[in-house]
Amino acid sequence: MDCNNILVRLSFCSKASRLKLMRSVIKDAADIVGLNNEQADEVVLAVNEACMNVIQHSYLMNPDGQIEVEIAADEQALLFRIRDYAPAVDSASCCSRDLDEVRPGGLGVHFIQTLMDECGFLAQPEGGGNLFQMKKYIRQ
Amino acid sequence: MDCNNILVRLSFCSKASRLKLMRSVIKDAADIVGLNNEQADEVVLAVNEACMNVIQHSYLMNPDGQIEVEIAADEQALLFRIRDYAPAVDSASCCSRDLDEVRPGGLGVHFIQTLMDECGFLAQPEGGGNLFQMKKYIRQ
Amino acid sequence: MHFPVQEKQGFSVIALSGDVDMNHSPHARKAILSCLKKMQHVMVDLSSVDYIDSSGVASLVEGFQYARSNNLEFGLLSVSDTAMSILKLARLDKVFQIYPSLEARLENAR
Amino acid sequence: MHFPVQEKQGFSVIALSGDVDMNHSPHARKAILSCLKKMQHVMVDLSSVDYIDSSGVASLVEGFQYARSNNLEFGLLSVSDTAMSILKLARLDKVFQIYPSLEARLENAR
Ligand SMILES: Nc1ncnc2c1ncn2[C@@H]1O[C@H](COP(=O)(O)OP(=O)(O)O)[C@@H](O)[C@H]1O
Ligand SMILES: Nc1ncnc2c1ncn2[C@@H]1O[C@H](COP(=O)(O)OP(=O)(O)O)[C@@H](O)[C@H]1O
Repeated sequence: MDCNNILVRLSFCSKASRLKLMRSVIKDAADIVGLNNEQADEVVLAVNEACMNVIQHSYLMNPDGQIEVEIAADEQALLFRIRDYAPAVDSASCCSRDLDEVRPGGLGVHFIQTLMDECGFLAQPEGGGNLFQMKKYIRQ
Repeated sequence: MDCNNILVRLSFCSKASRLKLMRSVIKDAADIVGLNNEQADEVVLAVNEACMNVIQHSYLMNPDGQIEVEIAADEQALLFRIRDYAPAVDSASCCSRDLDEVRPGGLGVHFIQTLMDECGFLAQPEGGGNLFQMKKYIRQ
Repeated sequence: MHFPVQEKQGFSVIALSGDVDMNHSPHARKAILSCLKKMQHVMVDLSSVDYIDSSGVASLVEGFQYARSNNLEFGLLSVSDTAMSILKLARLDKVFQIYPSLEARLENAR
Repeated sequence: MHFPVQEKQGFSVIALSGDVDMNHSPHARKAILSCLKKMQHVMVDLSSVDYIDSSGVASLVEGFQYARSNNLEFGLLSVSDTAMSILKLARLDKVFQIYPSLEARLENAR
């Protein structure tokens, strides 16, 4: 584990009831690296949406999947890596929809793309699954 | 991973700067299982002391050690397991001292034993290191 | 998590609270739709909401749509800054009827 | 983390704040001991402390001991309930001089 940059790694099961604990760590990590409250809320929302997508779309609501969230930071950015062990996702299918059409759902990817400065799937990790990375720049 | 009882697993490096994030998860886990504020503070303090002991005594302040904290809960208790990868600890040496003597240090084990309902080292885990377990009963 | 409903001035006022996230938004959805299915006008009070994510927003959109197709009124009360910024992000801040309070909605009608 | 020191009525008042934990208590220790080493009487203001653990308590005990061996005064001001419960747990609540405020300490002296 890279002890200079990694703040903490979380690992939890793909259950909606686990998201609150995850969010509180994200919020604290954002505070620690000096993001303001608004930025911290943005980061919390985006990581939460990414984990919801893993629960819904990667694990198809199966509650026994494992989700790992790694939080790292350097001078420039707060970085999140979300790992699952589900079949590989077609990243082309993860796109945001036309928001002018009012309907429930289909907001997560839009939230993530709007709130984060960088995001995308990385190469499939060893051991399979998916690895999604998000960055929020730290602007002084 | 036991998805019924495990709330979350944290893993972080043996650095004092990582403890704040860890504490915020413990606090939220305590809230989620219904401990009151005072009990939540007790649990936070005890887990923090146990992690400090790992940093100081297991890893001898080497900041590259890995600490894993598993938080689990059932109806009866909130359970914490703290894992390190350091040489095996002689559990007999982890004892609290006479508090009438006023001197700095030597409070951690006393705090843990007083604030938790059960605590102790478990059998050495596969892969070596130490596994310390603490329980706080959930009293309605 | 139970979200209380109060009958007030011809509206079912549903008070959401805490974290309206993937864990709790199914309850919010149920509370909203069950009032609407009884042909009640609905106001959702967001004053005690600490957090809302896309699943919570989806429950509100479902209520909005059901109300529209059934000629019922559906609105939001006391939307916090946090909730408002999420509605804006979803471009729903101009879609929903939003009032500071039930009184403001009633004033409005005069 | 820097803990500010103010000279007030013959005391160095050191305001600890935030989390006086293993990460920050070395700074608390340093602030306390450097005042005492200048032969100043010290009051440690705990009113803005959110969290204190055994390492923070150890810094206070070191200050207490250094002061005692050098005939200096060492006390704690505005100890929060949380901090007090930890001092009690360490059986130090009767060891330290504890005052609600600096004013209370000065009143005391009359
Ligand atoms: N982790 C994922 N695995 C597989 N597909 C995903 C994942 N995340 C997003 N998607 C795809 O992207 C689409 C848009 O996601 P999103 O904007 O979050 O809306 P919603 O989840 O409500 O459908 C999803 O419908 C899904 O097809
Ligand atoms: N994780 C550990 N590994 C090795 N020794 C430990 C560990 N935890 C506690 N000990 C031993 O128990 C003693 C008492 O610990 P504690 O009460 O926390 O006080 P302190 O850490 O200030 O010495 C320590 O001095 C150490 O010898």
